[in-house]
Amino acid sequence: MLLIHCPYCGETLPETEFAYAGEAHIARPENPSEQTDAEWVEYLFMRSNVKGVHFERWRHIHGCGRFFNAARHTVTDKFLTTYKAGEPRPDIEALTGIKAGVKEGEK
Amino acid sequence: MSTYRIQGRGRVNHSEPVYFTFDGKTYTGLRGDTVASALLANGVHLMGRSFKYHRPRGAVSAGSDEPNALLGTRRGKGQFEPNTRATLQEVRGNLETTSQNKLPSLKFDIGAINDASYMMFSAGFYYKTFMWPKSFWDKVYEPFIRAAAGLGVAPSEEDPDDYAARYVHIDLLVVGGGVAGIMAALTGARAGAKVVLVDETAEMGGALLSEPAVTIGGMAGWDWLAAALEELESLGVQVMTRTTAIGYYHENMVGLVQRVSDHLDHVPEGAPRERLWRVRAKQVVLAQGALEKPLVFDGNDRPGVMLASAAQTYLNRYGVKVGSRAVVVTTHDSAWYAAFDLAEAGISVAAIADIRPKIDAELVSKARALGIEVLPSHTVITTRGRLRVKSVSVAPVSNGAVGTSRVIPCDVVLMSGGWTPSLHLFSHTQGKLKWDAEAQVYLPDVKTEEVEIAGAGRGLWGYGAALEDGVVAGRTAVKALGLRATARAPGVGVDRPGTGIMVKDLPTNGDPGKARAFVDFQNDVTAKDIRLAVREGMRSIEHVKRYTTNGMATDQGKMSNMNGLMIASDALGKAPPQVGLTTFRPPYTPTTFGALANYVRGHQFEVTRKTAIDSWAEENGAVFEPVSQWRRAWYFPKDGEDMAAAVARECAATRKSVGIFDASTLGKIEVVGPDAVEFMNRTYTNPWTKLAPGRTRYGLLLGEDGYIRDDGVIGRLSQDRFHVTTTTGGAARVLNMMEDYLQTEWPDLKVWLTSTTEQWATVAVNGPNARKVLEPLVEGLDISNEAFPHMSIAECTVAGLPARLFRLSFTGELGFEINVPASKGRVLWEALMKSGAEYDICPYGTETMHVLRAEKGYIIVGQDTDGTVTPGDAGLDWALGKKKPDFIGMRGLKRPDLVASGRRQLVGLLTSDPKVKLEEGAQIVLDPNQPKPMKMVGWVTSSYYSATLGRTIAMALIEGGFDKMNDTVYIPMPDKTITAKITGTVFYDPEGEKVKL
Amino acid sequence: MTKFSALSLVKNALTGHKGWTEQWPECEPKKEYDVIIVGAGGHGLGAAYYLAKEHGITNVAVIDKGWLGGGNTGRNTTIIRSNYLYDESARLFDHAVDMWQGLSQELNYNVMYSNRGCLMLAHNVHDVQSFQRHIHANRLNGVDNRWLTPEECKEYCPPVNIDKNARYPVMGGALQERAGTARHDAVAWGYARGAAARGVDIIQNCMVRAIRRGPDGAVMGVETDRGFIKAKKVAVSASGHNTMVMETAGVRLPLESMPLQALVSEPVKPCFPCVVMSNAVHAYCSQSDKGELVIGSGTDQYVSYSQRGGLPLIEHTIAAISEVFPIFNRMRMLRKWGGITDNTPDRSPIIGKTPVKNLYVNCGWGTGGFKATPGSAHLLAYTVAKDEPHPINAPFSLERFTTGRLIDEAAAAAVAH
Amino acid sequence: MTFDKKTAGGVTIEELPAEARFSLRVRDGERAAVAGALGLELTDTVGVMTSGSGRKALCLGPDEWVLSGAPGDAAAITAACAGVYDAAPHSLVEISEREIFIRASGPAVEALMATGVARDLSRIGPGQGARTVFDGTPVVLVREKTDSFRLNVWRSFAPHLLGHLFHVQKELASGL
Repeated sequence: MLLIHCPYCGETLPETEFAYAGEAHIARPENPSEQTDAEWVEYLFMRSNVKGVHFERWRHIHGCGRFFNAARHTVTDKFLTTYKAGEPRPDIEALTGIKAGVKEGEK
Repeated sequence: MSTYRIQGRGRVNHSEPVYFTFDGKTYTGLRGDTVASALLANGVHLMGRSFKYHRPRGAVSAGSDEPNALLGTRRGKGQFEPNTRATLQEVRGNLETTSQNKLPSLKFDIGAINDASYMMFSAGFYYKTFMWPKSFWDKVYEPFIRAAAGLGVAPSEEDPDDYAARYVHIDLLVVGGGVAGIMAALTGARAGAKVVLVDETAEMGGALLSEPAVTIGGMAGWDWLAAALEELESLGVQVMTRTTAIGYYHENMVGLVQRVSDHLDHVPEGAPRERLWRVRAKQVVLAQGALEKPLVFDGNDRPGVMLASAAQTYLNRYGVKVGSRAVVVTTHDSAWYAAFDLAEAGISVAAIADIRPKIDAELVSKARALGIEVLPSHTVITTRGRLRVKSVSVAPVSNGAVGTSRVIPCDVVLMSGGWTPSLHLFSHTQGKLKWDAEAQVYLPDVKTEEVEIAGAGRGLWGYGAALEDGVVAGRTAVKALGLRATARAPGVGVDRPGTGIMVKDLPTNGDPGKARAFVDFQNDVTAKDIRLAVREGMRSIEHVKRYTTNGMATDQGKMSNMNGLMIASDALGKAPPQVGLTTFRPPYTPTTFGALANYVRGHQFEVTRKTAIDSWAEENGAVFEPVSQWRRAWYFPKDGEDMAAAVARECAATRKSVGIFDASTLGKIEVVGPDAVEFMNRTYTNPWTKLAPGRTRYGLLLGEDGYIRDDGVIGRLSQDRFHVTTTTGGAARVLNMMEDYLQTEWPDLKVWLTSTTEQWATVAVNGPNARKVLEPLVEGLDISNEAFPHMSIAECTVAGLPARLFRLSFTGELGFEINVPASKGRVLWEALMKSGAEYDICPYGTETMHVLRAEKGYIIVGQDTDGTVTPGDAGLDWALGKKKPDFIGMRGLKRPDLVASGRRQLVGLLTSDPKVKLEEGAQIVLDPNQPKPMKMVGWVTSSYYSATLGRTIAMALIEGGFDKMNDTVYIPMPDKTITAKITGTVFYDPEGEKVKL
Repeated sequence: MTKFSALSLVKNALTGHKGWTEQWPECEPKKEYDVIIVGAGGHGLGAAYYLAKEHGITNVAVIDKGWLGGGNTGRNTTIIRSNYLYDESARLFDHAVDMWQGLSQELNYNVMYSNRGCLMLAHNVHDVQSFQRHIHANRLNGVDNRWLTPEECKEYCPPVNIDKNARYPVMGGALQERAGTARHDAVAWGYARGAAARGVDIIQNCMVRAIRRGPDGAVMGVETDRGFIKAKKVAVSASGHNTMVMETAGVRLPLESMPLQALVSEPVKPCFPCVVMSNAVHAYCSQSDKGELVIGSGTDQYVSYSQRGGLPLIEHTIAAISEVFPIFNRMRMLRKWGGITDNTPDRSPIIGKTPVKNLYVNCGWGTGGFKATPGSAHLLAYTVAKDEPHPINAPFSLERFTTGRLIDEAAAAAVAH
Repeated sequence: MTFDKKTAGGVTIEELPAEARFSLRVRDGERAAVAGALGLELTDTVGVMTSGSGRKALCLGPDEWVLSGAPGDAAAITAACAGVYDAAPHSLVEISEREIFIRASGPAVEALMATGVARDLSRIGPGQGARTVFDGTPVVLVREKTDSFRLNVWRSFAPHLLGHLFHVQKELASGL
């Protein structure tokens, strides 16, 4: 069971209180009607599915109820950081020395 | 009676005999015995049969790594379990044990015919045969293989025992109650840390329990142990015996299973059998010691051949002599010490055969002093004996050449192939191991969790080293906790660490192709099988394992993995790390399902949600159906009515006069704030701006892909407040989706969402007399058609209760839905029943609700839609706010396939024969005479007998259905083809006059 | 290649099994291949086998970063069935089930395909409606699947609890008798042996780092940790790594990779005659020929390549097994493992061409890839050889996500009113 | 009462009387005005409870409080908030009926709670609380005293939760 730090509650809590909510920083287009089919499929379905540092959303569904963002390494499952919704993507390399989105086999 | 028990010796209670049965015969053990030690004390070595060859087997070990001595155990009705390790299960009253995998008896097993034809059953033999003729696999070969496989028999009765679970949060968890673990726990506890210490056996002490001669801190080892345990207790350490650390999970969470009551003669009322502990420790010390390896030689599996350390444990911990005349075969000093202990206890030790040419002179002289023949540079050729070893053949080895063998009579053979650090839990963390080429062992390397390894687990041998290392590990953990450690390791006397070498299968002067040199005892994998697998191209240990099944037995490779690896490396001519190491996966030892399920059983398996009116329904004979987490009244049969009769009566009563229905399970969400209407506009397809307070509207919710997700009637209570209803199953999902958009996409909107599903009990009253029933109970509101028209909402008082009153209809009749505080749901219901008595008010369930709505063509999301249906498909285009700039799903609806022609559209179906009811889910074709696979154009989503119409009705999704009105379609059934005509979906009151009464 | 037969087994037994030879040789990569398949699982090895056997393309390499069959091929619960709802899915999986029937003989390798039947339990009215819909559609598609009453379910699989007062009462079940299980590793080994015998190079422990494209955008070959290998065509079939590999060719995929846990009990004598699936309770169980209960668990909820898995999911899975089969409560869990499943938005696979010329992909099988192995391999080989999809896999294109023509088995089954 | 008080195994499980309860949602900028109208402080520290004017407010989220008062106080609370709504928009929704209130107390209460709550309960001090899950059931729990917890659970989940609590009570009473 993962331990997840909720940036709103300020507590590190068991995974059972949280629900995963997909990749982060995929903003809904301002004017969906103006989107081409190709653009819309990008928004709807295409995902980076990173093997490495993954930016993703969680909801503290059985806690404060807030959606927030996290950077987590998908090979170790370790959280590098969590941050509030709407905040910019943190510089993971500066934070941890790990390059975000690093492909397997690279250093 | 017992000739193998040494009076007064060991840690068993010699004054407390315990009686148990084995294969129907009663045996006497002592309190503190395991079943294995008690049987050995009675001279019983033969305890089971092997998996493939049904070879007779006895206990090889004295611990959880035991592959052979697995028994069925039973306490009482429903309390049978297979494959219990005799080496771990303590004797108790009310214990029946039975041997396994034998037919008809343990001593005479006809399955052993496999053993005689063993050359056929080489590694991977089943991949190469049993293919002809093809039909034989299912009918002949597979049943044969299956019947031969398996060990014990599965339980056949429901388990009456309870199981428990706990979460626990601590500073330091120490796994392993040997001296290293105890010292680590002491170090932590003395520094003020909150510590838990666990060990899988019945007693703390680990190997020390098998070596009473050791002195620690100037005391006898066992006295030091008692003092240490006392100190741990006084420092508040939770010391847990009979507790196995089964798995090491993310973020220092360790799963423990405590065997709470299997050792007790009588179990107190309410006590669990086992308890799962989910420990979250800031620091973990793994002090799990090392496992002794067997040696691999022909006949190394006969009853009486066992690990040297096991014999030492049976002697010193349980006071049991494992035989009268022993031969020791070894590559490690530790077996010499075991031999000395046995010899000093009066067991004849005929010889020690050691593969090493050079042996420590002190060992040799001590052996000779004890009258033991010393055979350096000796290998084992074979053993003899059918149900018990009778002799062992040994031969000298010189420069790889094996000389002439000689036979030494004996009744036990003690073997030691050296020691493997126990790193299973460390491996669960995906910590990396490194190969120590000198010691020929894997040791812990890169850590991924807050963990320390102490003692033999990292290749340190001897009590002095283990105690020192326990302190080191404890100090590291204590420091990481921000505390100060003060503990120091005590001095040790009579320490016998010893050294040894690791070998592959032992050299032999016989034909190695015929050797029955077992690597995995339980799965009957021999050295020859592993070499064959390599010859056939299996170059990784993972392939070798899967091809031979080495290491896949219930000991999880504890006995076999390292020997298998050494032999495979030898066969490949590669160093072990190039061949790999099978990943250890949880659990450490097999774990009872009950402990994992713990409280989540029977009716506690999952919540059954009931409404405030459920009790009334139950008292009045309702039949219930499960709907998501809820149970809902399905129908209310009267005097022997079946479902069809009850539903027909409920429908007729409602259409004719008035019916009453518990709608409390519908999801309710209160949407409040200055931007509430804007939020509604963006989420639901419909336009909301012009909906006046006091009015309601049917709302439709899509996914971003344009498909229908949910629906419900939504009322505007005031400018800034909406009462949203959702489907029963959709309540949580819809709220989560709304929160997602609100928090993530539209954080600027000043609006908040609150679930009020359980704030309100909801009762629907429908039928031409609905108003007459309700009116007398309403205060503060005129509910006449003029003052309170269809699709209105208001707050008022009903039956003296504060209420939110909807005027709406899901039946096509005049209808009201009354929401009152949840705890008063039954009060309202009974008031309405009373008020409705003069109109023969009829309670109805979900089935009647379904029929009535289907007569009106109202859809049920999830029944008439399936996640691939657009509003257009469902005939709900009118619910789209076409002038709105956007709503969830608006863009998705414009994708090519969603606007293409030929989409399946929701229509009505009337069978040619009005008595024939279509099956829901039945498929529709245009040409019933085509061959299979048929071209299906749609399917029946809803189908009922309509008492109102005196015939059956159905709804269906049919390709281009809107343009096929009055066309005939066909529904091929297994026995006949049904014809039906496509119609509109509104079968009753198409003008919609009834709701406007 | 030594032909496997009862006779060859006896002959070898008499000579101490010294006559058996390598089932596939160890290969160093050549400079150039006609086709490179990335991923030596059952699907990839099988595709190589069919390329050689049915399309005469033998200059083929199957490259894997680890050992062959070391991915999901060896990490599943070996369930094989084809009782899918949509015509497209039913055809796809039934194509595979047809091929399973004779696969042992085809490969001269006993993959132990066992027609023991798959029983899907219905626990509420919605389940009943949904399964009836499957049964009717399957019948008209020529796929066997029939309805059993609760009592018939119990007769077919005695450990099932049909107590009407259970939290999840059994209201009936859908039985596909042609469904069953197979020995997963043997499938990879059998295809590897068959492909190698036809000249295919199987290159293990060689990581494909990137797909190289030429100036015209078409595929040129693959960059590996043993250097560049030229190829006329490249097919990617590397579950758990597809996103990364395809991204190097500039192709984005609608995938999320999640760990799926599975486990086995200790082995016991035969007590469980078929496969049982209970979607409502999340219990999936069969018994292996070795006697272990093979139990499917769920996927963790988050993207992960760790294969580690947590305890709560295992607790939930075991609780579900004890709910549907209460007599197993005193059995023990022996071993659990995890595989990485690639999940598409509609939970159906993608097999076909990509926007890049001569690059093909086979991915997105979620938890259902093993059952499709021979069919998927066969169709992928066809698609690569002909540079166009077979009619059976044509609907499973990457474009369907743009057009909206999804094949959504999950949506059709999951929604409860 | 929906269930009877029971003491065994070192814990007492009892139902608490009804109270007026509201879900209050308000943003930072408007919080002070609403707090003023209600006559208590509204902290923005999740898990902390404040009280004033006979009312209590437990902060459940950054803009969410559960507000409780005497049963007769509901109308006054509604009116107080309505009075400042235009100036300080917020959401006040009555949820008095949504939950059942259970108290578990006694020397063994931590063991009881540890059978269902995955959180480290030592981090919730007396007077603090949180929304969490108890053995799969969503609850709001408040630690009233060192050895006393209050569990607020949605009405339809209460029998399930109580089934668990009473079962564990028997387990605790067995002494094992």
